[in-house]
Amino acid sequence: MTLPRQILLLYRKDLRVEVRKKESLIAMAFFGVLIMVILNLAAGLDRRLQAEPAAGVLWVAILFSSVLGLGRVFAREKENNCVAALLVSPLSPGALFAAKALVNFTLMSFSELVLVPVFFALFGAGLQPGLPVLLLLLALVNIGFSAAGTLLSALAAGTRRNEVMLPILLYPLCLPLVALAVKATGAAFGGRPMTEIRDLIESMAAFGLIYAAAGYLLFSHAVREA
Amino acid sequence: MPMVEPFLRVERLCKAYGGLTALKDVGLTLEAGGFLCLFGPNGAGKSTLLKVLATLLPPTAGSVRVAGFDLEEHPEAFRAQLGLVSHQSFLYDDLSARENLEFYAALYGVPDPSVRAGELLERVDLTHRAHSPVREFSRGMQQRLSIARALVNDPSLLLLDEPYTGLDAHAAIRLSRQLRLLHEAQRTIVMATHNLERGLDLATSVGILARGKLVFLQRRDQIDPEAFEQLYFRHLEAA
Amino acid sequence: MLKRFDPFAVLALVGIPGAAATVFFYAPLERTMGVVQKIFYFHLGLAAAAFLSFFVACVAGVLYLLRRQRVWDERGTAAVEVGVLFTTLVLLTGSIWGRPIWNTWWTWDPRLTTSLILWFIFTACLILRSAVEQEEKRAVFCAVMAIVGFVDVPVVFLSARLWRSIHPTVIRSEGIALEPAMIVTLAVSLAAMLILWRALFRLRCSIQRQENTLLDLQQQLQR
Amino acid sequence: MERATYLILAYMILWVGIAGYLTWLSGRQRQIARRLEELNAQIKRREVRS
Repeated sequence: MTLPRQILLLYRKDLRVEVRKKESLIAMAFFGVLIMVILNLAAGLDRRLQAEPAAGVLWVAILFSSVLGLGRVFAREKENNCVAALLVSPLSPGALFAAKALVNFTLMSFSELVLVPVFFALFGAGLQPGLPVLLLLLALVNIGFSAAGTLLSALAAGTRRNEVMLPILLYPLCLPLVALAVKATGAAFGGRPMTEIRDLIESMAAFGLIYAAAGYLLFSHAVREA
Repeated sequence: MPMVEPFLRVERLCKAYGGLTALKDVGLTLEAGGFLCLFGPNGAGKSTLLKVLATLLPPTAGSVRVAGFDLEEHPEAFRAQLGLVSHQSFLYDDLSARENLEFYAALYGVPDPSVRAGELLERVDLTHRAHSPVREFSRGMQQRLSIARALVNDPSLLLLDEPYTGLDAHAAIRLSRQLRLLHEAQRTIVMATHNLERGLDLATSVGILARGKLVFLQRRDQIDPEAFEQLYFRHLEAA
Repeated sequence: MLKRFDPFAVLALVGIPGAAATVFFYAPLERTMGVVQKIFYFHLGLAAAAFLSFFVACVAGVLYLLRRQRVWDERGTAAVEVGVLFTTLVLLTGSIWGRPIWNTWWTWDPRLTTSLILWFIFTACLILRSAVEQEEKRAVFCAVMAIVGFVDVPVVFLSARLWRSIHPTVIRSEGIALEPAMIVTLAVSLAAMLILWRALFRLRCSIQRQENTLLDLQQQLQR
Repeated sequence: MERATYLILAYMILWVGIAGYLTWLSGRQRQIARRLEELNAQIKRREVRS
């Protein structure tokens, strides 16, 4: 079977489980909204946030909530040790990585469908939505975060404390991505044109590319031991 | 005896974890259609041997060939021959029995996954529960489905790692019947188990592993089942 | 403790006091920063050794995954651990240097940011190490983490730069003009720190190796 | 604070850090020696028995 078909098969299987259970998506969206409400209270009830701190709030909510979904997506393969059956099959581990990363990407995108509108409702006063730029930035962060997250969730799933380990491993790696995203989104909310943040966008794309490549190459080592 | 390549040939197989040797110089052969039963206490290396045979663990030294394909030279062709059953079901709890089988059949590139899934469900007598999620199945039903799953690619070599674990008496009898049918259909089978009685009942060859070494290997028809228990413990103590 | 003395340990015992003497008695006093500038020599040496350490950890990780030899795991562990120690010291000394000079304990200078993020990544690697029991699995996981951690470095540095270029600040760490005597001192302390790193690294490797052998013996006896 | 204080503080942290690490390592080394002795005793006991 060709690589794209393998990826598609795994992707459809995971989405089917997700559509049936909806556990990850509901948890992600709920927790994300909760974080934003908490931050809204913490910022002071009638204070209006500047563009950049507001962008920070958005990314904190998205990244802290999506780590819940990332952990589940790989842990599901471990439940009845299905990952062993996948490794015995003709499937290439690279396809497994790509499929899981795509699932994570999809989950993040869907939870953002809830989180972004809620964000604008809570913090939107005085911000330019800058929708095309915002969509591009969301896509780039989703790519980078799901690529790095997929690789590390395989590591975390092999440890005794899966839920604790994943954020500990993942957030330090993603710090530069977060910093860039906050900067770029802040600029977009401030109504500045896309040309001004081209450098930032390029670096974010580089991050995604680097971790997609590293994940594709290293994933087989990680799953074999997990 | 003419010198034909036996179906399964394991030569001087070693597996070390760090400084701990889990398998030491294991060598065995099994003709096509044979049923090898491996006995041994926990930690003797049964599971490790099956994992190496299943390509889940790379051997430290030695070679394994199935139907002429070497495990390290042609892993793809080697894997295509394999079916694996363990006490873990390898099934997705949230998918139905049919969906599980269709997924694995498609993974192996079976031309018509849904037809294949239907056949297999029929064979393990689960057609009536085809659309229930696996989560709702009893342990025995899961094990039957798990065998059906291992058969999606029509493997010539079936590896069974402690398949009796967690089954009640009724389910265990059913499993034995199922395995006998598979054996009669000329599949080569390697099974690791604690259950001396059931193992002897099915096997054509019997091996005993102790401390990573294959200390005993004989054809079943040369063994007196009455005396086997004694023989088993004698070999363990000697090791 | 050590039967055979590691030549690097002996060199370090001579080299470190020597470098300290050079820093305090040979190097001239910097005009604007004064005596505090003397932190800089060892600070830079530590930073270079820490960075080298993470590089070694990454290379050891790659070699472990390719060859699966225990020795590469031992080296990887030692490199990560010594690297984290050195980065901790870099961050602390840097912060103490920054306080009187820049009037702040912390600033998001690209180099500081990079060190801080590397510290986080490799400390996470140490935590990962403590969370896995089986030796082979632990080795593979740490190798993967060390590789992805080091691969992050260019992006970290780039992002730290871009972060700053939008928010320009007056502080510049590269504006120090060095007199020849200062360069000599710098070279001496850099060499001393690298020797110290090598000695610590070898010591840590040998302890790891002994622990592994000991575990093997124990397991063989229990069988 | 006097500038020299910062200098002294920095160097103290530096040497205390490295000394602390060395102490910790020597602790591990001692533990290895202790476990090695235990193993030796264990082996001797086995030899006596057999």
